[in-house]
Amino acid sequence: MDHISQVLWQFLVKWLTDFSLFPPEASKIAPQMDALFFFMVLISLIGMTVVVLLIVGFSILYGKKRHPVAVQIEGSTLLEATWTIIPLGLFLVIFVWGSLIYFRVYTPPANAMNIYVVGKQWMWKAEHPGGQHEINSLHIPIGRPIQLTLISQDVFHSFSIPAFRVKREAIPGRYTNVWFEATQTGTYHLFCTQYCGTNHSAMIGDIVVLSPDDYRKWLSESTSGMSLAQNGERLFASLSCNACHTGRAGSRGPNLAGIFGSEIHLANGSTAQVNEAYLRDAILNPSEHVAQGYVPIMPTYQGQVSEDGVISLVEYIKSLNSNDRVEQTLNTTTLLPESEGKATTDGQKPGGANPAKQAPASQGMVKQ
Amino acid sequence: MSTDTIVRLPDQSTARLPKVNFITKENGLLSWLLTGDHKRIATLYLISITFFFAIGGALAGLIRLELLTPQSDLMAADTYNKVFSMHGIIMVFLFLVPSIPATLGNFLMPLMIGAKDLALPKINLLSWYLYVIAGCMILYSMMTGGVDTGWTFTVPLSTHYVNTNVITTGLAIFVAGFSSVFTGLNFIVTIHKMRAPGMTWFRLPLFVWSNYAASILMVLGTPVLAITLVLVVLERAFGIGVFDPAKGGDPILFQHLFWFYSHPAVYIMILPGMGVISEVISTFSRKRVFGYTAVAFSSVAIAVFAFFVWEHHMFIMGVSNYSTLVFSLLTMLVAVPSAIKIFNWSFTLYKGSITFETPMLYSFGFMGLFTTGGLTGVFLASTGTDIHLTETYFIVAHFHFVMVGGMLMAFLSGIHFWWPKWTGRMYPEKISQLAALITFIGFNLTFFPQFILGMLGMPRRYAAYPPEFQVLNVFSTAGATILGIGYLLPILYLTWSLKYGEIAGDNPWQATGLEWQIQSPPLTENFPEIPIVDYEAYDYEWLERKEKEVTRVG
Amino acid sequence: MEQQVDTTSFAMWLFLVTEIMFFGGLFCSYLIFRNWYYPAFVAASHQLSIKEGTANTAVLIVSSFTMAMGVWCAETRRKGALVLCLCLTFVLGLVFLGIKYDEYHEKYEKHHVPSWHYSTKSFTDPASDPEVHNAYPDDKPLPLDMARHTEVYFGLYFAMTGMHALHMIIGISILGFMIFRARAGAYTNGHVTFVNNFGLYWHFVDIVWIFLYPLLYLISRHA
Amino acid sequence: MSAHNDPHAMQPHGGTGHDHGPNEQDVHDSLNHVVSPVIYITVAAILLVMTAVTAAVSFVDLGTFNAVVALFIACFKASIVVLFFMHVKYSSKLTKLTLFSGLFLFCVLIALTLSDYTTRAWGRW
Repeated sequence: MDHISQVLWQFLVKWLTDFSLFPPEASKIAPQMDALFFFMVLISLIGMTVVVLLIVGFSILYGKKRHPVAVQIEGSTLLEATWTIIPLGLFLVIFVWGSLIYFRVYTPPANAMNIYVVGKQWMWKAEHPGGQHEINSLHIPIGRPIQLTLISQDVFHSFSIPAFRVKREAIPGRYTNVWFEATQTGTYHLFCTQYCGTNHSAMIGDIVVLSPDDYRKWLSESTSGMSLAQNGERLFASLSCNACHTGRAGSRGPNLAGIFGSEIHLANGSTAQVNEAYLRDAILNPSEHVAQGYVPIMPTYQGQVSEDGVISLVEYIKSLNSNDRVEQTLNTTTLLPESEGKATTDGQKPGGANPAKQAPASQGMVKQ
Repeated sequence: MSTDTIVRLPDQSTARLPKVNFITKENGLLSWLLTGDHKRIATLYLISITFFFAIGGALAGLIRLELLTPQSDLMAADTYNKVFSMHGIIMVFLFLVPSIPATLGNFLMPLMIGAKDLALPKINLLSWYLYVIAGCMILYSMMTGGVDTGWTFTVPLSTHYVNTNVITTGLAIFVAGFSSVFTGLNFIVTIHKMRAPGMTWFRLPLFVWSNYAASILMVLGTPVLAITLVLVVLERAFGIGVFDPAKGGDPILFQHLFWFYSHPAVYIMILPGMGVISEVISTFSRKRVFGYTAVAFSSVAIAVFAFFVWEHHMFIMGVSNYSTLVFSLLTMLVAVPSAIKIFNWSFTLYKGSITFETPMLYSFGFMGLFTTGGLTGVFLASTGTDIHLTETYFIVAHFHFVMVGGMLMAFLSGIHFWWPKWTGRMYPEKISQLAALITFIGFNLTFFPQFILGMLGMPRRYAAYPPEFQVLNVFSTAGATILGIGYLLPILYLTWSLKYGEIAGDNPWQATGLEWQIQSPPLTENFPEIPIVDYEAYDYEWLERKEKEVTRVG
Repeated sequence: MEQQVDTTSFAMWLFLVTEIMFFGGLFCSYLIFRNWYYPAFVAASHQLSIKEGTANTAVLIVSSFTMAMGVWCAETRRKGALVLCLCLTFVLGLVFLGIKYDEYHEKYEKHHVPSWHYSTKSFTDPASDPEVHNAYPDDKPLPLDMARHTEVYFGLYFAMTGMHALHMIIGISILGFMIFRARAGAYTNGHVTFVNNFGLYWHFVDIVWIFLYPLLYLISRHA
Repeated sequence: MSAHNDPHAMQPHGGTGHDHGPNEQDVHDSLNHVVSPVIYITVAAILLVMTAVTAAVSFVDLGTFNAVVALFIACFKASIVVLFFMHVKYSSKLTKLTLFSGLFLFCVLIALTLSDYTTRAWGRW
């Protein structure tokens, strides 16, 4: 008996100390989503109450003892119409409300800071523009819109942050996006919610929301020495991309300066918005994305560049905001990659080590 | 007999089971295995489905036991994955889809419409054999290493990243799909072609209507699942590249094709259950179903709309934002016919003369749980909240409320309701009422905490979870234990009643359906002569007149 | 008064509706990839022999005709003619499969079977494939990324024609069984249901091919 | 889906009389309309001609209309096979409705799947 009561006692203590009924609301979207959630809870409670009242009430009123002979009733068009139209109306309200939130969650604002997340069996790898990498955790500043660009290297994964009420699948072969703006510092759960194989339940991590100062500190402490764009620049040169994309008139490949965020005309007559997904696709399947006036001579880099490499290339192309920048790449290709001093970008963003300086450049591009 | 029951049994001292009935007509195993009689095939189905339900239920027990603690200590993660995959596959394809249509539907369809058998008895038997073959293949794959893809077979996980028995299981489901197609096809033909004279469409019992609607879904939806699984098997075995992103294929296409069937499939599961509820509620409140035509057409409306909503399983998978608008809206629309049904059943009680036998208790359970399940479905149909709630325990709780709370309650309700017709003997009333109560309590304790877990963000299919979720999981496991008892009881006392149950007589419930106007258990040919139907469905006054005539003549 | 549709023929129609949906999934996939990878689909379809494809279409149409005649013979109780029609259908079915085998074999030899040492050489370097290159001299070499997508085309080609061929094989097996029964006079005594229903199945398989032929073989043949 | 639209089946005595047990009825189940071989020959001839036409047209450059024409001819061929070889022209409304429901759902599958693919903002479409 003693033994059992001890177990029970432990359980009770645990229950009281480590028990939650509602997740924290730690992002801007969370209260909005919870408002709809509680609206639906309210509707459900009312609906349930009505149904239960009807069943219980009729059961008491018309039990066989009290009401021995049933009265046959065919139906009532008015009642039928009532319980068709009222639920329909409520559902339509919920539909509109829900869709507004959905579009908000999946339409990142232009000034969002972009972080890449690569999912693979069974870990999450986050790549910050400044070159910081982290596994199964994500450090973000409070009060700034963060856009995640997700991709998977193998199977479907799903990046879920319950405290932020956001979730997006990372699927192989294509970028997906989600954004959020944290409103409370702290550490929150990160889950993979799409079943992805044996260690699915180990594909979890922490979302660490930091104050701006702490975030700056974290950025400088965890730098890998090279920003994504710098990494991409090396790759750009080593893959000889700059042999064609010279940025000069008459070159074999289109000029990449300022291309990000613009709308370009393709050889097949369509137009395309240049975003991360487009750039990724154009690197891996170039023949489907030939710019107008160019011939499809670009080889595919599928199988030659890893997803991390593609991300670096995309970040590099994003950072190209002027022709000077392209020319510089050409001149420095033979140099060692650690030529950080050449970065001409403006250091809008306060503090941080050199690599982090690339990030503001890319944001400037997004605004265009 | 007290006044609070409608049960009217023959005098037990003199009553005997009819000497000649479909069970005693022929003897020997072969006479069962080669039978064309829909009632015998239904019995075969009932036995095999109960068998697979027991296996699926045992696996569910293992899942709940594993989740008692946050660590994956009872099983390793890969074992856990195999267990929940098998639980899903067995429960969905071998229990929920065939459960009511293949057992109660098979048994009752010809009886209710006044026919001697289904239109295609041999196809009916073939469909059972296909079911058994599929079941054996699944058991085989389970015993030779199992499969760990989940019942959804998500590509590219199932095609490239697991090394378990995906092909065997996929083909097994393909075969089970054919079994389901043949059952549905048989029902549609039977309902169109075999109705007794005078049995017009609007005199059909609502059970027939809802099975008709479910059959349409089976016939039109299942082949898409079949081709999807064929493509998965081809992808896995030969690498044809259609679903392989590395070759330019599209894994999202798999999701489209898979859910094109698998969403309507949930209506295949629930519609026949709704039919049972209509019959039971009407009988135990001695009243015609309120708004018969509305209930009948809402079944058909569900069947039609069921095909327009599948993308709501993919809202967070990177599908076009604009198409989610279409699918979310259509999903809202499909919720309306279900709401209509619930209110119509509630109002059937109005001014009725209600008694509370076991089938009625299960039906009340169905209405409560299905309403909860249905309303939480709206949380998931609304795209905004779907983002947070999908792929968590919220969705697990939602579909268990609909499938287990709804369908399984309806199945048990139906089994109890037609048990006297099927076997000629009554089940023990008191203990079965207790079992209904236990099931209801156990069910709520098991699955209600999972809504909260889902809102907290606990992902589904996790062998291990963060410790703050433990309390609710302990509740859930405790509930599952009670639920297990709730399911074990009927199996025991129904088996007991086969020998010791009271003799039921032709019509213990004083019900109006054609099936109640013949002996129980019925003759092999059902009706000694083809009945001529001259009364509306659920016409209790007709029944009284008829009984008066009988007593007068007698 | 309208003739009552016979029960089993209604069941057969329902079964054919399931078949529509079965192939529907394949056609849906085809449509999506054709729009994504149109150049790959054009180049890959040039690899198919239009002669063999057209011949097969003709063979199937004639076999459908002989099957229809078979149903007529059964209805008008002409036993000898029925057996003849069934045998002709049987043979034409085998001819179709024979031609199909030849096509498959060619794909195998050219390494155009997905995953089985799949080679994109014919597309990246058309001159290496003189036979097709001479027929379509204007075909430009595909860039490697697009050439790789031809594997999806051939994946679909094998899935679609393979499923169709499977239906043919099942049909031919049933035909063989029917020829035996017909010789014993089983269908010329008024019991035409089986022949009639089999006819529906056979025509359905023919219709599937009627769509497969333009979709797979006739993508932009003009060079 | 088809039930309430089918006036024939709704007749009070629809599906009555002799149709209990398909075996009894086989003896007189031959179709009402025995289509004459002349029609079969005509249809087969049209089918063969259309096959030649569709093959020939594919060698003419019509731009996107190549696909349209090819599919139109295929639909035409399929229609006459269905109408004459499969006797749908002479069949009951129930058969027509069954066929129609299958085709309708096929269109739903295509149309709603494409509603995703055509509106994805990924550039390919």
